Amino acid sequence: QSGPQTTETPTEETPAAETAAPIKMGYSSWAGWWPWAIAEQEGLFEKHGANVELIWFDGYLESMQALASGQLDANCQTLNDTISFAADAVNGEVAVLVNDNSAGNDKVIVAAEINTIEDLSGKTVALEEGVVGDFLLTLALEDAGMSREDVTIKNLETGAAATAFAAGQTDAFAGWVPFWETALTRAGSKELLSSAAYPGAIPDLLVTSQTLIDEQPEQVQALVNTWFDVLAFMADNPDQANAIMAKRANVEDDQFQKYLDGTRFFTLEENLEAFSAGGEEMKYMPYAAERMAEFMVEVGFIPETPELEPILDDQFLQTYAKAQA
Amino acid sequence: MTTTDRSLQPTVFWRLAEGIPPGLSWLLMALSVLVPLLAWFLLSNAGVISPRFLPTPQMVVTALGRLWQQGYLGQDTFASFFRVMVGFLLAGLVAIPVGIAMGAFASIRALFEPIIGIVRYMPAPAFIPLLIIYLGLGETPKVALIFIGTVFYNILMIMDAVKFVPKDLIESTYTLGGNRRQVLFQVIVPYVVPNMLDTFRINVATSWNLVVVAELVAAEVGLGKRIAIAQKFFQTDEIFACLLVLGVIGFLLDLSLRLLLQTTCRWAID
Amino acid sequence: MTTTDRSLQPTVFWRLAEGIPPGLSWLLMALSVLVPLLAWFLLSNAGVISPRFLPTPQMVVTALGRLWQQGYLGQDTFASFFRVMVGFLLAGLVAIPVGIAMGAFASIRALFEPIIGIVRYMPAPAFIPLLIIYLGLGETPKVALIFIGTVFYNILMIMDAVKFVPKDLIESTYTLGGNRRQVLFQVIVPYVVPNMLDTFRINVATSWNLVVVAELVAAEVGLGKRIAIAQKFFQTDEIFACLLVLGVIGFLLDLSLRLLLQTTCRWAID
Amino acid sequence: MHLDIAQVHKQFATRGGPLVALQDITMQVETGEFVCAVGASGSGKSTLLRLIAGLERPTSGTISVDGRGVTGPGADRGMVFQSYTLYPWMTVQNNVEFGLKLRGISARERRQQASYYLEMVGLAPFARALPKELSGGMKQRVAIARALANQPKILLMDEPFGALDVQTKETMQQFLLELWQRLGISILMITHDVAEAVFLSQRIYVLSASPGTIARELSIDLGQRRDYGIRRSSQFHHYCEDIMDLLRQSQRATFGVPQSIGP
Amino acid sequence: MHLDIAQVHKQFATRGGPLVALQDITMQVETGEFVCAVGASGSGKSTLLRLIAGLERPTSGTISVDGRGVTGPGADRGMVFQSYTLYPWMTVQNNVEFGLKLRGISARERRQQASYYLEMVGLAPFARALPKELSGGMKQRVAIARALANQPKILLMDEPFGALDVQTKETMQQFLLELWQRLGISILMITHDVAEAVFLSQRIYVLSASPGTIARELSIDLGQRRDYGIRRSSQFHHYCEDIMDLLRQSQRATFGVPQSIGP
Ligand SMILES: Nc1ncnc2c1ncn2[C@@H]1O[C@H](COP(=O)(O)OP(=O)(O)OP(=O)(O)O)[C@@H](O)[C@H]1O
Ligand SMILES: Nc1ncnc2c1ncn2[C@@H]1O[C@H](COP(=O)(O)OP(=O)(O)OP(=O)(O)O)[C@@H](O)[C@H]1O
Ligand SMILES: O=C([O-])O
Ligand SMILES: [Mg+2]
Ligand SMILES: [Mg+2]
Repeated sequence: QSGPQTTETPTEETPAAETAAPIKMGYSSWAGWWPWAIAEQEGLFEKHGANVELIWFDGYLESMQALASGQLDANCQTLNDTISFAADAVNGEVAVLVNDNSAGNDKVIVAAEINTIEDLSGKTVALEEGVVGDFLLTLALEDAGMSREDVTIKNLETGAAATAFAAGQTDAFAGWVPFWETALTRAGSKELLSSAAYPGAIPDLLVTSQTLIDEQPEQVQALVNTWFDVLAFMADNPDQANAIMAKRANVEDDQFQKYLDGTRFFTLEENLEAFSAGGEEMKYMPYAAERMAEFMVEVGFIPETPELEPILDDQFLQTYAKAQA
Repeated sequence: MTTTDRSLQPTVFWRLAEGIPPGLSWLLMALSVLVPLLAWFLLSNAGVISPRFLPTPQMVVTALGRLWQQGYLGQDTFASFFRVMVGFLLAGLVAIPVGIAMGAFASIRALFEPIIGIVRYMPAPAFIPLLIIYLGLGETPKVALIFIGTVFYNILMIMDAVKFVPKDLIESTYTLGGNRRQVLFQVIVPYVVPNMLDTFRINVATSWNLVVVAELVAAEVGLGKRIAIAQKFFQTDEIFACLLVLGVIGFLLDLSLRLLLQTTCRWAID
Repeated sequence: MTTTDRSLQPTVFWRLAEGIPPGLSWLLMALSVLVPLLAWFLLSNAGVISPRFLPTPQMVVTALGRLWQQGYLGQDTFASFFRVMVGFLLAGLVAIPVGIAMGAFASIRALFEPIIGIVRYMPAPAFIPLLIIYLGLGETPKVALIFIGTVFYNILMIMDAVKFVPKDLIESTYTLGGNRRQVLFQVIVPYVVPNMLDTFRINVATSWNLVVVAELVAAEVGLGKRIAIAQKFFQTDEIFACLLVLGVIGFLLDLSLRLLLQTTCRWAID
Repeated sequence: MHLDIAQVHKQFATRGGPLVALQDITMQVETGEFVCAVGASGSGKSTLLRLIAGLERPTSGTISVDGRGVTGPGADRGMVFQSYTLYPWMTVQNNVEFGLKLRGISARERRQQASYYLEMVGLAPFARALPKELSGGMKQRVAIARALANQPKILLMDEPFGALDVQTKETMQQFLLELWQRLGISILMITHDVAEAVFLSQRIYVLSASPGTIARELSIDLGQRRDYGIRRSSQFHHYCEDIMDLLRQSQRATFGVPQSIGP
Repeated sequence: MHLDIAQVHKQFATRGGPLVALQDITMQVETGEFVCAVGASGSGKSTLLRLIAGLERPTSGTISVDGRGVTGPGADRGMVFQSYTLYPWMTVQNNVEFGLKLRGISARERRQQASYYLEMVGLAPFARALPKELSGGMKQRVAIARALANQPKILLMDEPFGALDVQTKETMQQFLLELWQRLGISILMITHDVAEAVFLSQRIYVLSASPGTIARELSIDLGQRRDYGIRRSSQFHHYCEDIMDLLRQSQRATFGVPQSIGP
């Protein structure tokens, strides 16, 4: 892994950023990623010299494909999904920042007659195969001594999955905010479990291509710097921030706060800790990555575990930390 | 003795292969739209089906108003319309020369028909991943999808139209001193203009079918995108609203192409 | 003095509105498929484009073999074929009576044409959320999508065919003592059979276009589903493999419908 | 058989207002008669035949066959059109059988009847051919056999040989004449071809156009047995030229101002 | 002008093997001559005209106009088809101008020329009408004007009046005859209608079928100025019946075994 190639201060304007084509960064509907809309709206990218074209995806899957095929330089995605795509991505995929951990925003919603994980046996579950909801459900099933084979998976795009459950077409739904909100509109439905029970299991990341890191490291740095400024803005102007995010997420302002409650935004310190090889706990991403890769191979999403070491890179966090110090 | 007691047409309604009075025709055409609307109104307001599954017409109108006020309706319609038009125009620009050449020259036909016959069956939506890879995420892949989805139909239908140009008309032109180039451009091409317009009228519906799929690719605005969002949040009222807008646009498009045909090709309509 | 020095056909290739020798025709038809294959082979093997973006034919054949060995190819093809066939057959079963009735009775036409004209423009994929809500996640919504996507085209094209039944033929039947029922079922219906087969041949391609979208709805198997998976993990070789299979199936379907027409409606082909 | 047409008017509603196609038509055809109607294009000949066939209804006046008013088409009035109206998907045999089938006659009887008439028109060897394999003359012979198989009271023919070439036409005329003499049926035929009308018929109605009225009724007296030879007779040419003169008169009246024209 | 056809053979390749359409045809047309060719259907009449027009090439033999071999179609040989071959999207005026336009004549001159010939065929008032607004006879007059506007050396006509009704046909024949006498052009016309051929032409080639050969060449001597009256003359009928007999002979030889038939 190449070391840091820039010693510029994070906030300095870089002339290259002015003239070069903007880097393309994708994001999709997840509470931990909505804040990027603030950066765009409030000019925080420009402020930090990030020359970014922010592209919103209605389909999370499409955003990951776009990164893998080189159409994006950066994208917001989870750790397990990054592992799925890493091996095939044309320009490589590297996580450079943890935005947040899911702390309840990923849920399994079930129909009235289901009360325990065991009750799910033989039931139908609507979810988007291979993405976080699926992972959360699998973790829960394994904890209960069951496996994915014990339920019938109905593979749908997450929004459609929620609708299908709400319309009474399946017995359960697994997915993230705000879609479980749709699922819960079904009479008698309830939350069976959430990501709050699995701290560290679902880290939400900023992932860039290796090429971007190699060719425009200063832009990656600028993205990381911008993020922390966004967090600061949210702390200082909560109402304004919420309004921007609610509009982006297409949810009502008054509904909004509870989504944020299920999201634990990561501080710089938490970021550094997550990237470190601390031990055999899910909160350390190198370990979590191994567990997830096992899961992915087991359920057949990927043929073999990719090389995991290159997909985590905390150099930009380190640089930011140094600049802060 | 009169001749009208028992006749060929016992009822006006069931006249076989014959016209009906214009008055009845207009009445039935109005019923055609009004009866389904009424059925929808009654069914959705009866309280039997949850309005989440079947919104009432009132809810759909409200949703339309909301989308309009939020400024979505205008920009979505415009965006989708733009994509359909660009994709379809490009498909037309390619299909006209290729279709005419295939219709006119047996050699060109032999050269293109087999490969088009195969590619035509490859579903346009299946090209999405490839389009993203090659063309990125902007308007290009969306337009390209619409292009792919309609160009082959256009080509084959224009080719068929050219095959029906009367041979006598072509040979007349030779005997008037025309060369093959003149026959192609001054006889065959004008002859098939009405058929081309009709082809386009039929196939533009396919373009609208595809714009919804195309807008799954990183679209910011568009009716398809709006439907996708409504679907995610189970807002059946907005889905219905968008479908209604699509239906009306299509109908108007159909009408204007018919009108265009009638005004520009007066010679072709009896 | 001979008459052959300079003639109407300076080249065989550019003969306008005339046939070409069968030998040349077969050669060109072979080139039609072989040239694109060769171009693909050369381009993909030149090492200019990453095989991720453009897999080589060898890779695609390998992928085909792999899919076959894993047992996917057979079951996916069967599943998609089944969906297309059921959806399309249902569309045919509805379109035949409705299309014939609309063609034969001006009243029925007035009653159905406006609503069909509007609904036809509503993109079938936009109905997916509604289909999931009403029909669940099994085979029904997938088949229904294909049905919706083709039934209106079938109806309108069959209706048009009926309008072309010669009036003299219908009146002849009356003067032979036939009543309207007999005219409808024993004259109009058999007369339009070849047109119906042709309509189906054209529209079955649309069904294959939709099966890919339909299989986004909780499909376990199917070529569309296979493409979606390959797309997910960026396996262009498998996408190409599936597209190839779809193209070949379509081509064979086209051929068999042409053959069916030729064997069952010998009277309609010259 | 007695076909009686009394004071028939026929008016069509067109875009340009009502169009009088036939005005005050009174005519008869008796059992075993061969009657022709000639007239310029647009003089309402086809309309007249369609009224008798029951395919249209008169605006006023009455049409009756053996005293029973015509209220619609029926198998008692066979019709042969100028366009070849064979069912293209049926064999020649099935075409001829079709009228019988429509009327519920058993398959066995149908086959017998049809074979009889196919034999009569000289097409027995082509019983299993499809219409598209026949020449124009052969197609019309099948159409005639099909109409005859129904054993109609009267055979209505609307320019049945208009699309045939002169030689085939002659052969068909001879054929029709023989058939008529043999079967003793009544025929009302419409034609443009004056020589044809004179050659075939016993009586001719000459129609003039705009609106269609009967300009003249002539009896043709050329003896019972006719063949090509008769065409060389001066009497034959006399009839022809008389009728042509009548037609020229009505033609000249309207020529130069053709209907439905606008620059 | 001298049209010379020498020992022309024409053979078509068909599914059922080679088909000899014309065999050993030798004929001439001189300046100002009006020549007709008559013959049964399938005797190769149209094929002959297409060879002269340059739309087909002979299998062997030569065709030349003023000593120059025919190698393809050209404006020196105008042609009128039986089917109405007007360009449906052009006005009558533009139809007549079209040959001149193809040859690059200036718009002004085109307009003049076309107007002259439209006047000649009596259709000046319809210059701005579309073909669909014309009757059949008017359409053919436009087609003739269009061919004449090119000032061809010879006018080739393939049953130009075959689709017209008898009255219109007569008017057109009279019209064509006057045109020919006035312009002194050469005409080679094909027809089924023997009376038409006798009425119009100075010389007639009678073709017999299978394969198409020239059965007889006749000179028609009915004087210079012809009108309807001539049709009443016994000389006229004599010519007609002679030709009919010839045709009947060749017809009878093939009748009952029509070509391209299989049950
Ligand atoms: N269904 C109809 N509606 C309106 N007008 C009609 C209809 N049928 C016939 N006509 C008009 O009635 C007149 C007589 O038509 P008809 O076809 O009977 O003439 P015809 O003598 O048979 O002519 P032709 O010799 O050309 O066949 C024409 O002016 C025609 O346009
Ligand atoms: N392009 C062709 N290919 C094969 N056979 C042909 C072709 N053109 C004409 N023939 C055959 O040549 C013969 C003569 O045809 P042609 O059209 O010249 O006859 P015709 O005398 O004009 O007949 P008609 O009076 O019916 O117009 C026919 O047997 C016809 O089938
Ligand atoms: O994207 C997550 O659901 O964390
Ligand atoms: Mg008529
Ligand atoms: Mg001919």
